[in-house]
Amino acid sequence: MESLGSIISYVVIALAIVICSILAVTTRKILRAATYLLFALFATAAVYFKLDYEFLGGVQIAVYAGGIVVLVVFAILLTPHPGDNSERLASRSRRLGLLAGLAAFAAGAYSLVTRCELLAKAPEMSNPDMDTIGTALLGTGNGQYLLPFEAVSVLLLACIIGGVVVARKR
Amino acid sequence: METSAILILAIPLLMFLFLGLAGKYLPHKWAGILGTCGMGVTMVLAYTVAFEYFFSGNSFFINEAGDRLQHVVFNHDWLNFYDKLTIRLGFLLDPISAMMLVVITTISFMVHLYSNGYMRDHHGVWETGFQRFYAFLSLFSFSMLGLVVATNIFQMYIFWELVGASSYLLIGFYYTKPSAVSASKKAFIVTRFADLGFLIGILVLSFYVGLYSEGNITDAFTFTSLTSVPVDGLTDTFSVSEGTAQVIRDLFQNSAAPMFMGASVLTWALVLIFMGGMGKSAMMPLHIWLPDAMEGPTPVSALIHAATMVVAGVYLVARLFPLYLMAPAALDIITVVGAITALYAAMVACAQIDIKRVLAFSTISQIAFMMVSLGVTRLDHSVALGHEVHEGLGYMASMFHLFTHAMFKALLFLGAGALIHAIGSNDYTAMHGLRKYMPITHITFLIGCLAIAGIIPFAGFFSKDEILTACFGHSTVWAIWMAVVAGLTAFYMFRLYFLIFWWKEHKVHDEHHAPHDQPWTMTLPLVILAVVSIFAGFVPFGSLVTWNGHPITGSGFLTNLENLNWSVAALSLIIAIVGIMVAMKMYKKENELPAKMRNALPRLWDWCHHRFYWDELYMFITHRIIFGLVCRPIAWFDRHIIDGTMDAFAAVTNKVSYAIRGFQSGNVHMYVWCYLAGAVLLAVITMICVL
Amino acid sequence: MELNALYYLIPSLIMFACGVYGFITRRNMIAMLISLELMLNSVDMNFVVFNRFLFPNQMEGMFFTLFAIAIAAAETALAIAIVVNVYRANNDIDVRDICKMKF
Amino acid sequence: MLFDNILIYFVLIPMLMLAGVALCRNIKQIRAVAVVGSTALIALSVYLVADFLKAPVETAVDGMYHYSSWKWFTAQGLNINLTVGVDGVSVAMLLLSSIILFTGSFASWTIAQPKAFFLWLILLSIGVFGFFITIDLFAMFMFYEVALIPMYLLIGVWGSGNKNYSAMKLTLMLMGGSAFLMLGLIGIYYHSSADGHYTWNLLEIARNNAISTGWQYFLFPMTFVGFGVLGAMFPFHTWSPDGHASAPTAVSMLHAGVLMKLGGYGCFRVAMYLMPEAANDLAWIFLILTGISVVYGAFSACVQTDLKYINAYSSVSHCGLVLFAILMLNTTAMTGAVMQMLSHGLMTALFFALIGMIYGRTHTRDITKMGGMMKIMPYLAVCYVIAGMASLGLPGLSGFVAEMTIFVGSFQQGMADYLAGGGSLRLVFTIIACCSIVITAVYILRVVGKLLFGPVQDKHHLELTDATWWERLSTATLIVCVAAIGCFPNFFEHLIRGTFNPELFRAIAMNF
Repeated sequence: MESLGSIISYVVIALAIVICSILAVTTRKILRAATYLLFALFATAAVYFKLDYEFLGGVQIAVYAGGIVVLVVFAILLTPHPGDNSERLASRSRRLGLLAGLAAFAAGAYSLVTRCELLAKAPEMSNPDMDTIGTALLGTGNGQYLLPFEAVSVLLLACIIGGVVVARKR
Repeated sequence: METSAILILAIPLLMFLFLGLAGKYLPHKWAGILGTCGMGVTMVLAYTVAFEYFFSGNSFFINEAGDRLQHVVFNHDWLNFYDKLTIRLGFLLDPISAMMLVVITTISFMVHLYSNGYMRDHHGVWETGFQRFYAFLSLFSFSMLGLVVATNIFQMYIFWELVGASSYLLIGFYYTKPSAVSASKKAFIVTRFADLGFLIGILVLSFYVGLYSEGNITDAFTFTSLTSVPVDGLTDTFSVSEGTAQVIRDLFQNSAAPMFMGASVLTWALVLIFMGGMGKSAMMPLHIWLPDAMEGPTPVSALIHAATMVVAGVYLVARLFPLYLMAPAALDIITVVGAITALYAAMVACAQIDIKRVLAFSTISQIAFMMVSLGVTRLDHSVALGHEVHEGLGYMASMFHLFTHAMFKALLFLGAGALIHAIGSNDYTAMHGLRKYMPITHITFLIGCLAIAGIIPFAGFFSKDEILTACFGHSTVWAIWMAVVAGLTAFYMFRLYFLIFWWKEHKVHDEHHAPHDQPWTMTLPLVILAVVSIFAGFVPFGSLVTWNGHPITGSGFLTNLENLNWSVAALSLIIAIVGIMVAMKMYKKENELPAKMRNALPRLWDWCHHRFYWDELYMFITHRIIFGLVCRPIAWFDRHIIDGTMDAFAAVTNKVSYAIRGFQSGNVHMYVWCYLAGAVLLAVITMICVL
Repeated sequence: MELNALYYLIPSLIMFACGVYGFITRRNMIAMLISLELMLNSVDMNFVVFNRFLFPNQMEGMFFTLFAIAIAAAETALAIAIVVNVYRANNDIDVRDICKMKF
Repeated sequence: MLFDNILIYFVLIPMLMLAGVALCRNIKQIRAVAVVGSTALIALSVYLVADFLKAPVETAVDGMYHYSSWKWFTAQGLNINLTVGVDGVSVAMLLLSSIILFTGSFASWTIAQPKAFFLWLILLSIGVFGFFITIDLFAMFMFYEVALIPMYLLIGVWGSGNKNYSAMKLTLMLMGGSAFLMLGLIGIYYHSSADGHYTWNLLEIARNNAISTGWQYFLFPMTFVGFGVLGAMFPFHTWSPDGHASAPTAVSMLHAGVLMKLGGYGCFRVAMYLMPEAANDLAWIFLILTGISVVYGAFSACVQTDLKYINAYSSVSHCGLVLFAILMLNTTAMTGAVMQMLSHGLMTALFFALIGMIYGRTHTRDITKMGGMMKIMPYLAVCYVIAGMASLGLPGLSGFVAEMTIFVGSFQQGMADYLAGGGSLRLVFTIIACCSIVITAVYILRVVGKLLFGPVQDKHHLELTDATWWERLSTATLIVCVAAIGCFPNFFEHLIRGTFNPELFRAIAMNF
């Protein structure tokens, strides 16, 4: 049985996720969309904290919320008329989008519902300590991730170079 | 001995390499002198070797019973196939190879000498490529010598090919002349085709000999293994070991011997090998290259296409003769082919205008005589017109004729060369009545004609007489056939002789440019060969060259006369004289008789003049059938069907790509829809599977 | 009431559906990018939730998320670079206008 | 240690050459690097031959000398090693490759964009040398691909005529072949051992002998066709005429001279060596195909008018003979096959070099538009005649010994089959293959007659010059090699025969 505080925090988080997500895709002002996305990402980070993945939550905030959104905002500011409303959507395209979203929702929901009993399991909270995470990240054994780690570092490097090359003035 | 043997092969080879590589930097004169001297040394060495072989009495060469032996001077491994087959290169001395050494080096030396005069025009300007000419002559001499001293059948094949190649190069010596080029090509390809048979024959023969020998025979190629066959009731001095002989006898004479299409494997192999000989020796139907080969310089024709290379086929059969004796069917084929060729060539020779062509057909005809002579040789007891025939007489006669023919045919060709050189044309129509202007050429040519016609005491008489005797001993039909051919020979040779030197007076417009005898380099060989042609008939061949080394006659100077079968001799003499008389009647003075004859038998004349249309037939086969119906369709098939299929794959891939490239519209929303559709589809499929 | 996995998965699902909706309806490339991030984020969340509820003793889900975040960052950086470039070239960032690179 | 093994230097020297060429600033330096490097390679391979001939038998591992193996990537159960080792055949092939590289460098003396050209050419040669020294399927395949890919650029950039089409066709067909090959090799790997310790090492696979007959029936055609495409096996040969026609001189030389040998070499080294049962049972299919190749190529060559097409078809015929002889599964014939590889490699390189030189002067390869070259450029013409004579099998030159060894071996095998009641297929096809010697004579003499002899066709040709010194050097080297094989065949025969010892080569032993 959950504590009331837990439930309340859950409700707040869940509502934040749902509302921010919906607003992020429906608002016509692009800067606002970015802001809603930021809140949705914060809410996700909150979920991670709630599930006792503190490191991950930290990463989520630092990289996603902090890094990516800032990038997006920069991009918005570099492109035209950040404050303007985008043009109103044609009802046909909105309907189609709605249909697709609902279809995705339905498919996901169906698979969740059919596996209800599998998912109805109490969590076992245990926060992996930094030591474990660090070892796993830099080890080469089974269930350790040096290779992907290195790969990601190379990827990031490539990205930096790529970003510079693509975006620089000719 | 070994040194001489090596030098005999090495000098011409080195001379070829030297003249070929450095000839460009040598003055013409020195190239000629060098080549001639090289050949002269080779000739002297060959004479010493042959003399030593025949007359030294060394126990390597002759045994106590007076039988001549085969002696391998040296033999080196060259290429090892498997335990029972190795190609060795060596030097085999036996009666025929010693005899051939003499023939080849003599003629070759004469030709080398003669070419010093022939290969320059009246102003003393050398032919372009003079050094090249001598290099090729040396190459040819090397190959031919290698061929005759071969210790095994594969060595013979190797030099056989080399001889063919050098013949190709020499025929095509005037390479800017299209006719010479096509003649050389024809010669090579026709003989190559024949060599295919030779090769397969070798493979068959050596395979079986190797297969059944079970350790007795270490090398199934060598002649000593192949020909060491004792024939019942006769001692055989060439035999190496009783075991080996037994193996071969079992192989070919047993009822259990392998058969193929009704004949024994041996017969097949030997017929195929004979096919190679047919090609080189210009037997019907593979004779077509030889008349065209006259496109080469005349000394070349004398050396290669009259005296030496073209008798290689005869030599091949003689070399394997003990094997042929075991396959009488093969010998019968040889007889038939030879006889038909002899008659055919003699008929065609009567209707040719080009003097070299006449000589070429006469060569074909004479070689056919040698073939027939080998073909009719059997070891059973036989009688010719009342006289007993020595066993193996045909073999000896064939070799004898080979020897004498080489001498007088080389003489005739060199004489013809002198005429051509003087007149500048090959047609007798441009000559007529030359006897006064070129007396030495006239006399020597006449001697050559008498020799080939078979008038006593010239060389041809004795050898041809022996051949006819051998024929009578085997079958009267073939003997009469060959006698008729001998008559025709006398006729066409004297037709040629009278048309060149008599018929009508030569018209000379300018005394300074009148035809005259040639320089000494050209006349000396003519005189030498004429002398040889007179006396060569007295060489006691029966005591020197026989199929098994066992002498059949004495060795005195007049032994050939003493052993004459006078009834046959009389017959052949009468026929020859009749032939000469007819020729004289028709051609000595300008008259209407030849034209009348021609008009009386127009069809026959046409066919003879056009060589029975063999060339046209071959043209049809090669161009229309091989090129038109095989090569071109295959090339078309390759480009359009095989390659077309490959291209079609590429084209289909291309088409499909174009068809589906619309998917890559660049419209991100469309991609999303496609993606979603795919995802939904997958989900549906999963659900269906799960449910 | 017990907060089982379902409770976390449903908001995540809604987030995903929003992402889909947004990706399809928006024409602005940055807006599409935002939708994309939403979808990615929801998936990340799913990984974490599954890890926590179904395999609490392992860390695959967490690490997967970790790497996904890193890769998302990289991808976004590039995407933004491209967007900026497209804007420079086209003076517009409407996806309907950038089909020069098709085929 | 890696560098203790002499074989590694066959890859190392070209790599150094690569670096050297990359640093060069002008064509003279590039030439110097190419000549020095290829001379070093020749010296190395000559040393290897000498060393091989006197090496004691005990130093060999399953007939392979200088055997070494290094771990490369062994994680995840992949067990990839770099294993090197040579036997007589590889030694001979290395010698051939270095000679062709040497002469090829001279033949491309004045090529445009020399730096890029030599870079690709040397990269190609790394692939070739690597392929011949390794005895490890993975490494072999890798080097094989390294040898193939540069070909596309070399033809596409430096070629002539319809070069894009040809380069694309050649690359696609050969890649198609290597797709088969890769399937086959992976299949072999996963059946290489009965106990799960899979290996790419040829010798270990042969020792394990674990590929079931059923799988062999599947894998043998895969590998044989895969390599056979490169060996111009009918009906996968059509890349050869177009490819050769468009390729620049040195590339034609290397391609016909060495690369096509990779095909034949791979066929027996991989397909027949590892899968003896299938080799014996399925040989008849490929025997028919290669037998057709032999005469088909020769007949096609008879009516071509482009010099390079003639030669390409003649290569189809001669390389068909190589595969044909390999399929005889007979020591003599297979020895002959390798001799034929050597012989064909040298003489076809000579042909292509000469054609390139003639084309560089006349700017046409159409034999109907040329004539009388003997008068205009005697040196090249004489070389051409010699090459032609080698091709049609004149004794004293290399073609004869190779063909005779093949014919004798094939005939022996064919007769043995026939007498043992094994059908007359081999015998019949041997005789058909023998016929090629006549057809070869026809097309060679046709070219010689039209191109070199006869009257000069084009007045402008009279002003052309004969060979330059580098052309003379290149052709003379090849001629000397051709004559060396032709005059001293026993030397090469001794070198090669050991590989086809029935005790080592199970497929041959089974055939007896």
